[in-house]
Formats: sequence, structure tokens, C-alpha cells
Amino acid sequence: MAVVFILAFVAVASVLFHLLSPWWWTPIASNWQYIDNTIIITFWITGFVFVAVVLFVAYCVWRFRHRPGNRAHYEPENRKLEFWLATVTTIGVVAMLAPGLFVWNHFVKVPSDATEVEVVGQQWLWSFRLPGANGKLGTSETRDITAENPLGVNKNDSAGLDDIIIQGGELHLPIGKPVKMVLRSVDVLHDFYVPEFRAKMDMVPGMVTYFWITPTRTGTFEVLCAELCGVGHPQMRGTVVVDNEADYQTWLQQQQTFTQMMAASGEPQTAQ
Amino acid sequence: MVNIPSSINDPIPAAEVEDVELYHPHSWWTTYVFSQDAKVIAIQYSLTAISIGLVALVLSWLMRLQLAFPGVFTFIDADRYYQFITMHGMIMVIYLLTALFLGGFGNYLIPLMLGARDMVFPYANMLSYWIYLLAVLVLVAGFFAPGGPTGAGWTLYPPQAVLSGTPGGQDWGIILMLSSLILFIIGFTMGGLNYVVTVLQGRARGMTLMRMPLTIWGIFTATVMALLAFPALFVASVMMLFDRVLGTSFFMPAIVEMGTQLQHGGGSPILFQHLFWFFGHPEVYIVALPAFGIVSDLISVHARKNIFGYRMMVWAIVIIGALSFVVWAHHMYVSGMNPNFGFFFATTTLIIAVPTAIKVYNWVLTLWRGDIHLTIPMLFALGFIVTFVNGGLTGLFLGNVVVDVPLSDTMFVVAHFHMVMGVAPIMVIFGAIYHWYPKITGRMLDETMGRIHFWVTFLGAYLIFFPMHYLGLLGAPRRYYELGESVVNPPSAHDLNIFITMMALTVGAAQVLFLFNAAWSLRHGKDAGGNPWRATTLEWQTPTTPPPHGNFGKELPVVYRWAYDYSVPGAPEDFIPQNEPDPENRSREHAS
Amino acid sequence: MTDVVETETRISPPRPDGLRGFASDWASDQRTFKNVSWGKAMMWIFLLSDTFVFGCFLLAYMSARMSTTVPWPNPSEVFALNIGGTEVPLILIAIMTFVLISSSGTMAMAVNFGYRRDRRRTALLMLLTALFGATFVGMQAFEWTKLISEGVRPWGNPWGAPQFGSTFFMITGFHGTHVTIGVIFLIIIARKVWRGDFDTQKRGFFTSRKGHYEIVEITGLYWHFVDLVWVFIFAFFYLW
Amino acid sequence: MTQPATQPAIQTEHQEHPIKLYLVVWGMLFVLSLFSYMVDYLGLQGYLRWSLILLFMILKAGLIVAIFMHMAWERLALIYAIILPPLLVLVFVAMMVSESHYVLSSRMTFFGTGP
Ligand code: HEA
Ligand code: HEA
Ligand code: CUA
Ligand SMILES: [Cu+2]
Repeated sequence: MAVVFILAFVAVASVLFHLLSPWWWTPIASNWQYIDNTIIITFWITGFVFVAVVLFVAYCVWRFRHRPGNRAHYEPENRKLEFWLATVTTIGVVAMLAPGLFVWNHFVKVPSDATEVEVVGQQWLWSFRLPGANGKLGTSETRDITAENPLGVNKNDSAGLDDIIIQGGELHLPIGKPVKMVLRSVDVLHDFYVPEFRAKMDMVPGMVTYFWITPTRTGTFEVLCAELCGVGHPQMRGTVVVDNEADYQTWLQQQQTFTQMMAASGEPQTAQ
Repeated sequence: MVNIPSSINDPIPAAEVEDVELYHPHSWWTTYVFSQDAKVIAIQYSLTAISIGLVALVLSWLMRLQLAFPGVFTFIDADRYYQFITMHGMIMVIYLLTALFLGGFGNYLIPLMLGARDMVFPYANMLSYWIYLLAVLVLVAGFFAPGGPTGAGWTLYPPQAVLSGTPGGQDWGIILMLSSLILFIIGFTMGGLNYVVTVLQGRARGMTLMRMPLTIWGIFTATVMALLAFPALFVASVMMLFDRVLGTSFFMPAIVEMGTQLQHGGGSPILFQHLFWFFGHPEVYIVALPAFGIVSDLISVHARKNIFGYRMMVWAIVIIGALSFVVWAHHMYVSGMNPNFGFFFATTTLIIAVPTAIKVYNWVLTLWRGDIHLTIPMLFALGFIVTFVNGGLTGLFLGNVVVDVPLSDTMFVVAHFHMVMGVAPIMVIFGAIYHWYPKITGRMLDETMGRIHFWVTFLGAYLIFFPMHYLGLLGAPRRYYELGESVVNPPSAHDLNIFITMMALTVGAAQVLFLFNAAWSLRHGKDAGGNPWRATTLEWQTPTTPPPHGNFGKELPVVYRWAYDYSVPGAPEDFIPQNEPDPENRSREHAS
Repeated sequence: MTDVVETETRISPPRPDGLRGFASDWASDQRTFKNVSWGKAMMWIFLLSDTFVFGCFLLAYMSARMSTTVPWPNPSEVFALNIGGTEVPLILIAIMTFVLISSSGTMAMAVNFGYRRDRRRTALLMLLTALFGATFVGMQAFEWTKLISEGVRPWGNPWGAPQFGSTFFMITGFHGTHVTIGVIFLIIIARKVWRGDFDTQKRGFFTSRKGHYEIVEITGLYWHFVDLVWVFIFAFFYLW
Repeated sequence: MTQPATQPAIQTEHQEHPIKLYLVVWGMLFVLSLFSYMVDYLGLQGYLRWSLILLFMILKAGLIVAIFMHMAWERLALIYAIILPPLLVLVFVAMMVSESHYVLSSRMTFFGTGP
């Protein structure tokens, strides 16, 4: 009997834990409310299935436990029952998958008015690059990285000369404008992860990855690295600040461009 | 179904190798050490796997201590922490679970349950074990090599795995790890070919595939999958070894490491991830399918009822096995791969939930109107159902591509795979040991100790990993040596971590009780007799217990019915052994 | 679970062919692959596993080649030989291909004579096969030496993408290893055939089992597989 | 219930075909290899080159497997068991073609000079 009681208790206690737990996701700060909603749907469906299965097991153990003289029923299979169970499961799966794919479609299609912001990862530091006045990011190349040009921006690409470079500092984003985060790494895998934005993506050396968001709440948010990148992985933190437009412009004016940075470092050299 | 002419009429012998042809050992060495008897090899495999598994268990305590009390145990620095999680993960998945399920249970049960004298190639089978042992030794050598074992995470993602920012990356660690994996694969292939060919070609008379116990179906399918999936890991390991040792650039693009330009260029780290997961996802089912099979038999025997929907169970195993080769990139949703893959892989991943669900339903429907004996194997089977359903359902979160985006690489994933892989199959292993220990040793394990062991392990493990999901939901990333100040680490989360660690240590202590039980019962356990559970399958029908080399004495059994004739109406007993003749063909009527 | 008519008669009914046979074989007892011995079944399944190994090697090579921004050296020129003042493209590779195919031909005939218990011819054809195999490995070694002397290394080469050298050495090296193992096995089995082990039912040194002439066919399967892999390497590595 | 362990010796059907068959196949393999070599020698390019290379490759592979490895005389149970699983590799290859294109396009778009 203890078994039955404990099994039922596991089911009930799990639900209570879910409802009462103080550990829940951070308040959202981007447009990916959709993702949270999909998670909620999934919780409902899976929660229901979990409780149903465990309670059913508990019931069976109670009702059909061995007593002297008992004999099990002989029933090899029941096609009809299995067919219905499979159908119901399929419906459950579709109910989770359909919204999921719908949102994913949204997630991978960057709106055309999004501004690009480049995030560069290296052991164990975040850097950022914003497009300058021309609104375009120049090309880059890991081979061009030197002490003076730590992000390897291509000096021969005129589009990159006015890019704004933030080495190891804070990134600011304007509220309400879609941004495409263009992600690049110069050494190993990293992952640009701001819990409040929900979105995250690995940064892979040798290629460029992306995701997009629209910040919906001003504030200061912590950037975590979510892909193991060596011993410094847990220390690889950064800061993203979501500003209103005015604050953002003020901040933007204070940043240095690629050209200014190269000039400051003395001898302007050309790419090898 | 078509009426098939019986191949029982074929003038094909029951076994290609007759008993006289078996290599019967003559010395102590060839009986206990270099034995070619599958049962001895099975025990060697199991003891080695459990020993190395205990090392991994101890590592998990150390990791938990660090996570609960950062900074208190100063000998666990960041380097060590990463070495510990890497070795913990790799040992648990490959050297414990894969080896124990296939090398251990596979070797013991396949010949016995199929009515064969031995594996088809006993010599290769023996080599398989010794190469496995060598692989384990090479792996353990990492702990003593300069620089220690690799700390790249069990996924060994390059470029990080071979660079100096990772412990063992520029030392011996990664080299030993890759060599050990390559050895493991070679050794496994020798054993795996044996298991597959024995199942396909070495069965007893009357033993059709559709009369095999589900245990064999699970182990067989898992072995086939392993033979097809391990090649990808083999290739990935060889290529990474070349990147590290010869300086090739398979996985290495242009890299500036800590301000120095490396000599690599043009490679693609994503390629490694594809190769790894083309192996890795089948691998997780390789450790799940044997558990599925064994638990089906445990439930059926101890509920005295045939497994519900046997045919569907077999097909579900086969379909899960095949589908698991086309879902691998669900581990890479946020890896930066072609985003359009998300649609394909999310769909295939969730489709797998349907055959898996059928299996779950059939387990619980077997309980329905059964005659449930709450023996210890049954308790573990119930524990398996609860934890597997829980872990499987959280898999659906991760499989649904957008939901995975916030959850990937957080403790939610860690909680998912521990529940579904670190707890559920472990439950089955324990259940199976309680179930077959009497056959292996002739004695029963102690019941009271068994119950304590079950309750502490089941409830303790649930309490470790159920709350852990919520840390992940909160946003806590995995593989963090310490989280420190962060929105995702409020004081309450820290308290939860302490609680989890306490539970982990408790569960660990319970395993000591189990080991004591296993040793103690060897001498003092109740005498078991040949068939203590009154089960139908052939391993319980051997003339002597434990079975001798050659398993069945002079004459091999002939099989007349499926493995699940429990509580057949009208039968005198509530079970009919598979080798009991069936003059009226009743079994067929009921079962097909 | 199956509709097996379990009579103890000793007369074997003819087995159905085609898809019906497929179903009845899989539904039967004892052995799924009728008429296939354990050894042969094992070799086939091993080859299946090995197919995945070479499949993964080749697809890794394909990915490297298709995603690099650097030009890939033209194999047609790299593997050309200067014969009598003219550069003949790929000529050595073509000869190697013919050598390997010839070895497959002799192997197939060895299997045939093995079943006819023609010890002499079997052993000689197997040795001839081994000789072709050794020639192939020798030419491979020549090819490697030539490339190395021209500056090709696993980590780089004078003409372009460094993955050219690494995949070349890895794939041909792996294939070459297979050929070498095959040659060794051929020699061992040829010796056994020559000695007549399979007629005198001599037991194996390691396994203590009696051998059959079928081992010739099993070795043959392996050998043909090695040839088969070369067909793919030839098409994808050299002709691409 | 049980049966004696002494059984008639194993009877497998041996592959006995006229030697001529092997010589013919050998010849065909020679010719096909020559053809694929000529594709390169004549410097054919584009789709023509690829379809020819693949065609000759598949023909050669088919001949080796079917005749030399005796697959043509095996029963369907074995044939399917060996031929079907490699399809999984083909799925993998197809995915990697797409992935490689994606990686290349990302490199072309964002990276400037050199390797
Ligand atoms: C035994 C091992 C095992 C098993 C069986 C599973 C089963 C599943 N896993 Fe899990 N998984 C792992 C081991 C396993 N996993 C490991 C080790 C990792 C991490 C590796 C690493 O990164 O280190 C991982 C990671 C992992 C990820 C990647 C997460 C990430 O890194 O971001 C994903 C994503 O799709 C996933 C999905 C699934 C799914 C959908 C299943 C499904 O098969 C589950 C199916 C089961 C059920 C669904 C429950 C039963 C069904 C019912 C009761 C019916 C009712 C259902 C409905 C109404 C829908 N798993
Ligand atoms: C089967 C696999 C398995 C098992 C059993 C376990 C068991 C445990 N694991 Fe492990 N774990 C992994 C597989 C497994 N783990 C993997 C693959 C990773 C990922 C590594 C990486 O990120 O690279 C990981 C990572 C991992 C982490 C994450 C580290 C991080 O990301 O920072 C943590 C943290 O708490 C953890 C804890 C534990 C604990 C407390 C236990 C246990 O203590 C749970 C309770 C114990 C039991 C249920 C008993 C188990 C008994 C035995 C293991 C062996 C003895 C067998 C016999 C006697 C028959 N594990
Ligand atoms: Cu950067 Cu982890
Ligand atoms: Cu998976």
C-alpha cells in the first residue's frame, strides 16, 4: 500500500511543486513572448500526461496487487485501444509542434528593417561592433586580427571604416527596434545568451551565425556564455543595456569608430 | 499473415557448433580469466563497467559539492571541475551503460534466452572484453597523465577540446580520451557482431524472432544501432586526433587563441557536431532500448501477465531505432547550423514520441488486470516508468525547436537527460540485477536491504533531478563551475542546489548498501532454485543453476510458444515455459 | 506468435522466393538468413558497419571541400605523371584502379575453385590476389612519396585548401590499411588452403574451431568490399 | 521437448558458377573504369561529367556487389538487410550538402580576405 500512496504522492507533489516553486523564468525583455507561450502549452499537455500515467499506475498497483487466489487476465493485445491511444498521442504532439514550428518560422526570418549588431566572442570576453553612418557592417577576417585590430575588421572594405567598435564594454540597444545579432567567434565556440531575451545562439569560429530580437523593456541585462569554452566559461559575462532612443543616441555618440581606433593606435597598417 | 511453411522442417542443425565443438576450458586461467564462455565474459564486462561507473558516481558527488558549496572544497578548481564533468558524463554513457547493457546483459542473456550454446564467435567475444578493458585503462590513465584528463565536456566539441584554454587540450588528456574511444569502438564491434549474428543465426528450434523475449529485441536493436552509429564517432575521433597531433584542420578554422594566430584554417567545427550527434543521438537510444526491453520482461513476469501488445512493442523498438538516425540535429538547434534544419528535425524528433508513447501505454496496460507481485524488480520497474515518463516528456520541450532555444545548455537539459538516462535505465539495471542475480549465483538478494535501496534510490534520484528542471527554467546555464552573482542564481536557487547535493550524497550512500547486499548474498542469500520467479523464458529452464558452459547440457531446448504465456486460461500453472510442447497450438491462437 | 506448422517431418518444403520468401525467412526460427553461415553473416554485417565508417569519412571530405573558400587543388593535375615528356592526368590512379579490379577478379575465381576443392588453384589465385593487393599498396606508397616530395602535408599544400592533403592522406591511408590487412589475411588463408587444413578438419590455432572452404568466400567478401570502397574513392576524390 | 545435439552437418548452397562469368564481369569492370577515366581525360565538365561519373560508379559498384560478392544469388532477407541501412548515410550526406552550402554562403558574406 505504501507503494500506491507514494506513487500518487509523487504525481501530486510534482504538480504542487510546479505551482508553488519560486523558481520561474526571468521577466521577459524581448518580443519572444511567443516562446514563453509555447512553453506554457507544452507544460499543460505534458503535465496532464504525466499525472494521468502515474495515477493510472498507482491505481493499477492498488487494484490488481497480488492477493492469494488472484489470477491475471489473459489479453495479448487490443488493436482498437492501441489505435486510439496512438491517435490521441499524435494529436497531443501536433498541438505542441504546430505552434512551435510557426514561431520558429518567425524566429529564423529576420525583419528587413532590423539593424545589424555584431557580437564577437573570444576567450573569455565579449566585444561588439555596430554599423556606422552607412548602416552597414564591413567584412572581417580572423587572420587580420592584431593587437591594434582586435576584431579583425577588414581595412580594405570601406563599409567597415565607420563601424563602431566596443571592446569588452557594454552593449546598448534601443528599445522597440528589431536588431539582428550577428555572432562571430575568433577562437572557440561561445554562446550569446541573455536570459531575459529568451533567444540564444552559438558563436562558431569560421562562420557567422545570427538571431534577432526586438527589445521591449529598458534596463540592464547580464550576458552569459552558454557554450562550454574552456576554464573561463563561467566568468565570461557581459552587459547589455536597453535604452530609450535619446539615451541610446547619447551613448552612441561617445563610442569610437574603427578609423578612430586605428588612428589612436598609431601606425595605420594595411591588411597583409 | 501468410501461412509460412515451417523451417522446423529444414535439415539445418539447431546450432552450427555442437557442444563438443565448444572450447571447454581446462585450466583456471581459461575458466575464469581468458574464458570464452559468454556468461563469464558477461560477468567480466559487468564488474568492469560497474567499477568504472562507481568512479563516475564519486565524481558526481565532487561536482555536486562544488555546485552547492562553491569555494569550500578548494581542491576542486575550475580545471578539475571540468575534468570531472567530462569523465563523469563519458564514463556513465559509454563505459558504464553501453558496456553494461550490451556487453554485460547482452552476453549473459542472448545465448540463454535464445536457447543457444554460446555466442557464435566466442574467441572474438573474449577479445571484445579485453579490448574494452584496455579502453577503460587508457581512459583512467588520463587521471594520472600530465595535465590530467580532458575537460572538454563529454561532447568534446572542437576547437575548444584541443586548445590550451581547456584542461588536457594541449596535454595528454584529449589524446587519451580519443584513443580510448577508438579502442572501445573496435572492441565493441567484435562483441556487437557476435550479438547480432547470434540473434539472427543462432536461435533454437522453434525460436522465431516474434517469439523472442523483448529483452532480446531491445538488446538486438540497440546493438545494430551501435554498429551503425559508432562509425561516426570513430571517424570524428580519428579526425580530431589528427587535428590535435598532426596539425590538420578538419574541424579547425582560422583561430586567434589568446592573441596568437594558430596554424589552422578552413575547417568547420559544425562538422564535428554533426558527426558526434549522428552517433550521439542513436547512442542515447542504445542505452534506452535495452532498458525498454528488460523492463517489459520484468513487468510481465512480476505482474504474471503477458506483455500487452507484444507485436506493437517489437515494432515500436524497431521504429524508434530507425528514426533515431534522423533526429540527431535536435542537439544542435542553437549551434548555428542551417536554421531551416529546425523544421525537419523538430518534426522527426516529436514523431519519435509516438512509438515511445505506445511503449509506455503498453507497460501500464500490462499492469491493468494483472496479478502484481510487488517484488523488488517490480518496484524498480515502476520507478522506471515514473522517471522515464517524466524525463521523456521534458524531452518534448527540448525537441520542439523554439522551446529549446531558451532551455538549451541550461540545467533543464541536464535534468532531462539525467531523469531519462541517468535514472530510468539505472532503475532497470538494478531491477535486472535483482531479477537475474538468482540465475547467475543461485541465491536471492536480500529483500529488506533491497527495499531500502529501492526507496532511497528512487525517491532520492527524483528529488535530485525534478527540482533541477526549475533551475534551468530560471535560466541557469549548465557546465558552470560557479554561477556567482546573477539574476539566474538568486539565494533561493542556491539553497535548492544545497538540497540537491544532499540528496545526491544520500542516494550515493544507498549504493553502498546495494554493493554490500550483492557481496553478502553471494554467501548468505536464500537458495534460489532454478526458477524462483516462475518465469517462462529459456534461461530459467536450464538443467543446472548457474548454467554450465554450453548452457543446456546435452540437448538444446526446442521452443513451442512465445515468451509470455502467463496466466493462460485453463493452464494448471500461471506460467508455461517456452519449451513446453503445445499440442493444440493454443499459444498461437491467443497470441497472433 | 507465428503461424508455424510444427511437424517433425524431415522433408524440407521448397522455400518461397521473392517477397514471400523475405517474409517467411524473417518469420522463421533458427536462422534469418537461410543458407548463410555464421561467418558469412558476420562478415556481411561487419561490412555494413564499415560502410558507415567510409561513408562518414567521405562525407566529412565532401563537407570540407564544399564549404572551403579556398580553391581546391585540381586532382587531375596533382595526380598527373610525366610520361615521355607529356603530363598524363591521373594515370597512376587509373593503373591502381585496374590492379585492384584485377585482384577482385582473381579473388572471385579463387572462391569458385575453393568450392570445387581445387586446393592448388585456390591457393595460387589467392596468392595472386595478395600480390595485386601488395602492388596496389606499393603504388599507393609511391603516390604518397611523390606528393610529399611536392610539398603536400596533412596540414597544408602548395596549391590551396589544407584539407586537400589531410583528407587525401586520411582516406587513402585508411583504405590502404584495409588493403594491407586483406593481404595479410589472404596469405594466411592461402597457406591453410595449400596445407589442406579444410580437408583434414584441422582446428584453428586461436579459436580451436574447424575451418571450411567457406572462409575463402568470406575473405573474398572483405576483399571485394575493399575494391568497392575504391570505386567510390576514385569517383569522389580523384574525378570530382 | 528437447532434441539430440547431433545434427546433420551444415548444408549451405555453394556459389558455383562458371569461371567465364567472372571473366566477363572482370572485363566489364575494366571497360567501365576506362570510361570513367576517359571522363576526366577528355575534360568533360558540369552536369555531364557528374552524371557520367556517378553512372559508371554505380554500375561498377553494382557489378562488384551483385556478382563478385554473390549478392545476386542471396535471398531477399539478406539483400534488404544489407542494402537498406546505408540509406541512412545518404540522408546524412544530403543534410551535409545543404549544411556545407550554408556554411560557405556565411563565409562568403561576412569574411573578407584569404582563408
Ligand atoms: C536514454 C537517453 C535519452 C532518451 C531516451 C531521450 C529521449 C528524448 N530526448 Fe533527450 N537527451 C539525452 C538522453 C536521452 N533523451 C541526453 C544524454 C541529452 C544531452 C546530451 C548533452 O548535451 O550532453 C539529451 C538532450 C536532448 C535534446 C537537446 C537539448 C539541448 O541540448 O538543447 C533534445 C532536443 O530535442 C532531446 C529530446 C528528446 C526527446 C524528444 C526524447 C524522446 O525520445 C522522449 C519520448 C518519450 C516520451 C514523450 C514520454 C512517454 C510518452 C507518453 C507518456 C505519451 C504522451 C505524450 C504525448 C501526449 C506527446 N534530448
Ligand atoms: C547514465 C548517465 C549518468 C548518470 C547515472 C549520472 C548520475 C549523476 N549525475 Fe550526471 N551527467 C551525465 C550522465 C549521468 N550522470 C552526463 C552525460 C553529463 C554531462 C556531462 C557534460 O556536460 O559534459 C552529466 C553531468 C552532470 C551534472 C552537470 C554538471 C554541469 O553541467 O555543470 C551534474 C550536476 O549536478 C550531474 C550530477 C549527477 C548526479 C548527482 C548523479 C548521481 O549521483 C545520481 C544518483 C545516483 C544513482 C541514480 C545511482 C547510480 C549508480 C551508478 C552510477 C553506478 C553503479 C552501478 C551499479 C552498482 C550497478 N551530472
Ligand atoms: Cu564563452 Cu563559454
Ligand atoms: Cu537526442
